[in-house]
Amino acid sequence: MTTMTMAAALNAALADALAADEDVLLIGEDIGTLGGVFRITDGLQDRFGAERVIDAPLAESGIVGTSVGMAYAGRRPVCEIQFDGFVFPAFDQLVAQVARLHYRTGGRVRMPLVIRIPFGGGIGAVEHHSESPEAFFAHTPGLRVVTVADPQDACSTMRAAIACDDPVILLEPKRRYWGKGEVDTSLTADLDSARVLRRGRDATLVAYGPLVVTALEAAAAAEDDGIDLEVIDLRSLAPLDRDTVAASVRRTGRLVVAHEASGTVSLSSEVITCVIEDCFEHLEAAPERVTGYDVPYPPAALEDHHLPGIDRILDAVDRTLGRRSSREAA
Amino acid sequence: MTTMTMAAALNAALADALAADEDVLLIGEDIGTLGGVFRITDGLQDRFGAERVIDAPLAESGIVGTSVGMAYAGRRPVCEIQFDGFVFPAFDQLVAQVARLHYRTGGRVRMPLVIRIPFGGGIGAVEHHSESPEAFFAHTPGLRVVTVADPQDACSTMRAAIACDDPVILLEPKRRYWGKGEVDTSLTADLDSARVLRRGRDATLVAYGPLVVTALEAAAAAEDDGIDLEVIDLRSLAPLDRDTVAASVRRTGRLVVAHEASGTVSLSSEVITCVIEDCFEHLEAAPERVTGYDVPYPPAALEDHHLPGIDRILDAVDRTLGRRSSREAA
Amino acid sequence: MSTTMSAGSTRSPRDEHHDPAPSDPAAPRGAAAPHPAAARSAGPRSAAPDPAEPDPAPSHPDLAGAVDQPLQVLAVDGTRRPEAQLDPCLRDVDEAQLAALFLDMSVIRALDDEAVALQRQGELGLWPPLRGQEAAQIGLARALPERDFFFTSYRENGVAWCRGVEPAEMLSVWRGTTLSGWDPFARRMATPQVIIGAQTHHAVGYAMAMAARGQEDIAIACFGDGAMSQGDVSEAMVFAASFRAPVLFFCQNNHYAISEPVALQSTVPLSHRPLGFGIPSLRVDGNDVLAVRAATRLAAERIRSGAGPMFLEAVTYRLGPHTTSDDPTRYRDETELERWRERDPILRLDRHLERLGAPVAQLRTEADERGREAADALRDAVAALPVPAPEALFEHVLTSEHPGLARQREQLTALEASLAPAGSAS
Amino acid sequence: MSTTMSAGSTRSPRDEHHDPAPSDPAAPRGAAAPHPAAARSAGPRSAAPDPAEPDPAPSHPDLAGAVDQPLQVLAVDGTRRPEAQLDPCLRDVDEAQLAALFLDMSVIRALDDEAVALQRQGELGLWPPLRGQEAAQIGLARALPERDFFFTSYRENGVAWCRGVEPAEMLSVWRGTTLSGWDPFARRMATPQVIIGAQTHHAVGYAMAMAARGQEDIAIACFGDGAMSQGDVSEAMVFAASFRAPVLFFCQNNHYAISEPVALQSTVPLSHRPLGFGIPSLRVDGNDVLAVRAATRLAAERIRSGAGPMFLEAVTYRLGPHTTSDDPTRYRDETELERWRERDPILRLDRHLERLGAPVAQLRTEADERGREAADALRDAVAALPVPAPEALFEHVLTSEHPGLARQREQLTALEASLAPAGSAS
Ligand SMILES: Cc1ncc(C[n+]2csc(CCOP(=O)(O)OP(=O)(O)O)c2C)c(N)n1
Ligand SMILES: Cc1ncc(C[n+]2csc(CCOP(=O)(O)OP(=O)(O)O)c2C)c(N)n1
Ligand SMILES: [Mg+2]
Ligand SMILES: [Mg+2]
Repeated sequence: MTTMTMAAALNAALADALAADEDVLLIGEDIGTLGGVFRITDGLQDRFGAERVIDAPLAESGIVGTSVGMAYAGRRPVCEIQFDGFVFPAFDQLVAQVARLHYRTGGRVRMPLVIRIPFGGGIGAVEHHSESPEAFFAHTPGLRVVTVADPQDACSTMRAAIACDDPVILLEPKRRYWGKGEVDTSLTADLDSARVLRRGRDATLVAYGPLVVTALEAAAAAEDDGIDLEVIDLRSLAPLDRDTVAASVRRTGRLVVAHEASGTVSLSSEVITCVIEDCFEHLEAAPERVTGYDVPYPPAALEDHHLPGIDRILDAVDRTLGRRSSREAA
Repeated sequence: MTTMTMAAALNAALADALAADEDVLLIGEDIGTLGGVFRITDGLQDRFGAERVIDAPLAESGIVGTSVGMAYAGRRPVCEIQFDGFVFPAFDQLVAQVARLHYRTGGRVRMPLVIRIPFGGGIGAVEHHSESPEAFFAHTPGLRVVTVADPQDACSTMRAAIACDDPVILLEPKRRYWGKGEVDTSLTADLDSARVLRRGRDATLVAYGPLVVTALEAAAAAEDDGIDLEVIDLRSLAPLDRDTVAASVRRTGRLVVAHEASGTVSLSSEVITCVIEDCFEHLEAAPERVTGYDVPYPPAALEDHHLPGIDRILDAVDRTLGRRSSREAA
Repeated sequence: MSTTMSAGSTRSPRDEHHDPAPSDPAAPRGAAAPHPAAARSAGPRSAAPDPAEPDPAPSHPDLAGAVDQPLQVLAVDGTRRPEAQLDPCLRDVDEAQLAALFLDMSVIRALDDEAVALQRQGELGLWPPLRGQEAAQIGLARALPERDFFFTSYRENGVAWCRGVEPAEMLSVWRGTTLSGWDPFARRMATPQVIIGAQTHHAVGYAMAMAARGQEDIAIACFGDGAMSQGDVSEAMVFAASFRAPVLFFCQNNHYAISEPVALQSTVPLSHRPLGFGIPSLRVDGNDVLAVRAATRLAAERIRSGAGPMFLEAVTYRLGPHTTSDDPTRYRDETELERWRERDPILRLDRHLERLGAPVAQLRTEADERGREAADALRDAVAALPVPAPEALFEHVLTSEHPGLARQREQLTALEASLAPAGSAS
Repeated sequence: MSTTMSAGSTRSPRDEHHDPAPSDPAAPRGAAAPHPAAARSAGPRSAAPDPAEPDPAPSHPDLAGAVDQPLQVLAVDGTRRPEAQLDPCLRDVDEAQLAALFLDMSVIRALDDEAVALQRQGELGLWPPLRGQEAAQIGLARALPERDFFFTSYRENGVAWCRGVEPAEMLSVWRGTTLSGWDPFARRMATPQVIIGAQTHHAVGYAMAMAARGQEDIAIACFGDGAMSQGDVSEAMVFAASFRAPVLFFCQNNHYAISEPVALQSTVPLSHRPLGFGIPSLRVDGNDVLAVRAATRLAAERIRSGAGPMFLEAVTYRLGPHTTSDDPTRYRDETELERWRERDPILRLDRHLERLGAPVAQLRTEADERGREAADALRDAVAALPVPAPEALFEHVLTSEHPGLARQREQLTALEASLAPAGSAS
């Protein structure tokens, strides 16, 4: 166990995977000489060479499409998309190729790709650098969509993602890259399960990625108000661990789901619908979602208003508990 | 009023728009000389010339991106994407440009594009020719996403979409192109509203696009069983007319949502979540969704099993009504 | 891949701009002026070497480049013409070889015709005929060893034939019983790609992986003239050039992308495109099976030597419709068609054999017989293609089944069971 | 556009492959061998005419093409060199013109420096400096009439300056108070595009619309060397060539895409790329303001005459970091930088003015003063940039507000009101 940042934990996991398996390779823009704009791949090209840590031409479709061909040849490419907003040029290769080749070929071709995407806002960036594109991928059968929340989780999940024979969209919450924690780099996560991070009685608060920290803070604040929140980190957005969520809601009877992405046709719509399907009769109040608004990601000056913070989450908790809330005030 | 197919109704609406406004133009693959692979643009290049009805090089990003530039210059491009599965190469231009330019520029630049996409399955086609990509677009703020269901609706909605100053993704249910109906080509639809197509007491059945016909057939079949279904055609998937749905559910207490797209993070998740938010206390049973399974679109031999048909819809209706259903049997 | 729903009036075809007929003494020549880039064809060096690469590609003395007038070995009338660049690659061609190529082309045409017939009879949903492109596909595939890996589009059934794919396996996708007709690894050929151009990236990545392992296998990306406009194809050339990937880009310019003439995709010959990406290119008469075979060998040898990617444009013509749903009379006329029927690749080899004094009549008979047998066998095999069970819907979405999908599978099974005697879903 | 989070060890830079220094007597030459395509530069005709177009582009006698050695008018030491192609476009250049260009370049550099300082002081989130690219941008923008429309990337503040954009308007996006700093129609320049290459399509579409209306306006697509790899840029060339769109593709090859050297994007000079799309191309010394200005005029005149698109590669160098978050010491070394500092575009014009005997000292003083004034004014204007109200979040998503969004806006307002005295959202 060492204390490290999430960035260092990811770097360690990548280094271990490169060392352990010759077929693993990294490919992306500026990941070699520069070590990536977030330095997640720092030092890896020096250590493993330019054929294992590949600076790619500036073309995301090419990065993903080339990796598909490498996977045909038995390799396990880990692609870096520099920022969330730059994944869309690769969208066709992701949804029409990566997600389908296993299905298309009746299981003959495997696509053990990892697509690393630094995602989410809160860093005061310019346009296209703060997106949360997870809903697009979670709607696409054939992809695993996984988020990480803290350094240990990041390291263990990266190991699991690279080991997995399915394509994994791995969403890294960029504003948490520099947060620190104890990390045992030998652990491997279970890609299928949500994590209950805090037990509680009064309501279930579901979050993932960058908002896990926020959710835990909100739960701590609620405690001062005498509200006992259960906090679940969803982790895998597809497939969804609906059982863990349903088991919790069966006990609490109340649900709040929070994420940065816009709410319409989103992960929160899905989680709420799953809960409705799984334990409608246990619900004591309408579930609530706390999300980015249905607007394009705004300029940095407005992002604090756009992103769900503790206040908005607690406001929603109040509503599910039937307390007076600002929404009724509206 | 004339009897015509949906294809002819769309053709008529396009012709009228081209005749009425010099700035309207059509662009797409094979839409000129050939008249489109579905003949929706048949005869229009002859009538309006190759600068108004443009055969584009084989590149969807180019078709949409070029149209963005034309819109800067005040034109109103109507793009044809040949089949649903070919929209993904244009995804970046759609979500990062078309959807955002109005917002990005503080309202200075308008993007009055219509992106026509023949969508959905049921025609026995090969891969990528039967997709239902609406969830991707409905999740993207800045786009209108509109479906049509019958010839009159298709004609009126096309007129409204071209007249609208927002970008409109117009989804045409290809398996209904050859269905006939009475059409008054002078009517213009309201892009914001769902349509209640059938009044009923026992449950609300929500559908759109190709499944509207199926939903009406299901309602007719249910009637024989003594079940009185209200059928709503959602029409606009974004923004969603949640008020019309909520008003119906307040009366019926029960909801079934059907579409061809996979269910996870889909329009049905969204409609159900909206209903939960709007009238949780009026629900007498958990809402149900009847959708394509969470699999890539399968080979034609399996599509009848994949697509929601009358039986699956009625099975879901039974469940909301607390009748014995096959699901309980499982 | 697209369905066209109704027949209609004949349009006057747009001009065929820049594809002068492969030098055919009878046919009128297109444009006489050579393209400026043709200047580079003259010199005895590779078409587009990099002047400043630290480790330049070995300059192959036999690769002079040809990007305007397509290289040709067999004239339309069947005479063999000397071709300095290609002749060295044809030394091994004897009458037996020619007969084998003739049979390959004839049998794949018979199978193609049978597939069209099966579609007309409702046995297939759709079929994309390759008639007219036999020489391009057979010349390509017969020039390469088995270890090389193909990433193709949907029309390359001639390539599949050479790879030993069962004809019924070729048709199963079009019958709709599966999404992939064969095992890509067993045949060393990926199954058809419907998204135009997407497979070019896959070929480049595969080639890079082979090179990284020190293997000599090359990858072949097959695509059409229309595909040249897709961003993916350009990006694939960027990656291939930068990483010196051992990949052969093989473009069958059959003059149309559905209804769109190639002039809409490029105002200059397609073979010019790769040069600007630093990839040498050859333009070859795609209806001349010997020229295609020789050019492929030349290119493959160069690629295998470590010189990086290469590009071949095979100038050919789709004699049939785009697919069985298409009505080509809407966009091209009989005169054009007639001109290309005269350049039919099988007819050309037939004439050549005749000139050589080979026993052509006998060969024709053999070709007919083999074709008929193959077609009959195909008809039976197609009828026998298994229809997948409904549960197959849920297989291979991921490498393991997740609970959500298991639940959906159970729902479907229960529903089917409950309906079993009564009927099926609408 | 990307943030780099920590400083680190210096890497040895990769070789700069194929960009020989603009002919600089002092600097060592890169590759001596001319590219084969250079053969086409010799003849007195347009760089890539279409041999078979029915209505061929008028062949401009003054466009000889130059795709390897960049065209240059001012040598590094400031001497004026004869350049047969460009000289006719420079006849109107007098001392006053030169002084104006000098002031433009100097003031935009002062503004750029001030923006860097403001970022360091926390007034901006990020800034992409243009230092080193002043000649490319000013030479381009000053050669074109106001009616022409620019679609640029994020680094073209020199162009914005020429278009009368207020400096604070340039910075507002980087301060995060808005997503667009100015009215694109008022300035005839679209606001910065962050998605690499996306704007090239927009330029082509705009140009097509102008041509369809019979207007003589042209569109200019500005992008970098890295952008050349994006599929969109290739597709834009396809559309431009097919539709003969009146568009100028202007590539500033500043040798890097963040840390990636241009050799990773192309193994041959970027100016070769458009030739394969049928688009004539010129390679010009991008640190020579006169050469850029002349080449732009030449190109614009040709485009405006209806000859279709053209491409200019301006070979230049980014002297600063990619953005203020970048640490270029990780990927390039001092020697390379020193070589390019010697080719500084402002220094070059300064030397030229000196050789001409112009009152340079006076001009330098004027440039300093104007620069300082502009920088001071910018500092004040940035501090005064309005912070949008929270409700602005919901404006202009569509052209009219829909009920769902109105509801969200009301929720936010209510929440803010309820929290008003206590604090704000985390
Ligand atoms: C991305 C994409 N866009 C559009 C289509 C529809 N489509 C199928 S085939 C075709 C024409 C392809 O032309 P070409 O590349 O010349 O190949 P050919 O059919 O002539 O063999 C088109 C437009 C597609 N399959 N994929
Ligand atoms: C689609 C996309 N991918 C990646 C990025 C991240 N990115 C921002 S600038 C840049 C390099 C651009 O290089 P170039 O085109 O040479 O322009 P320059 O910055 O040198 O002016 C990259 C990779 C982006 N903005 N958009
Ligand atoms: Mg073709
Ligand atoms: Mg650059």
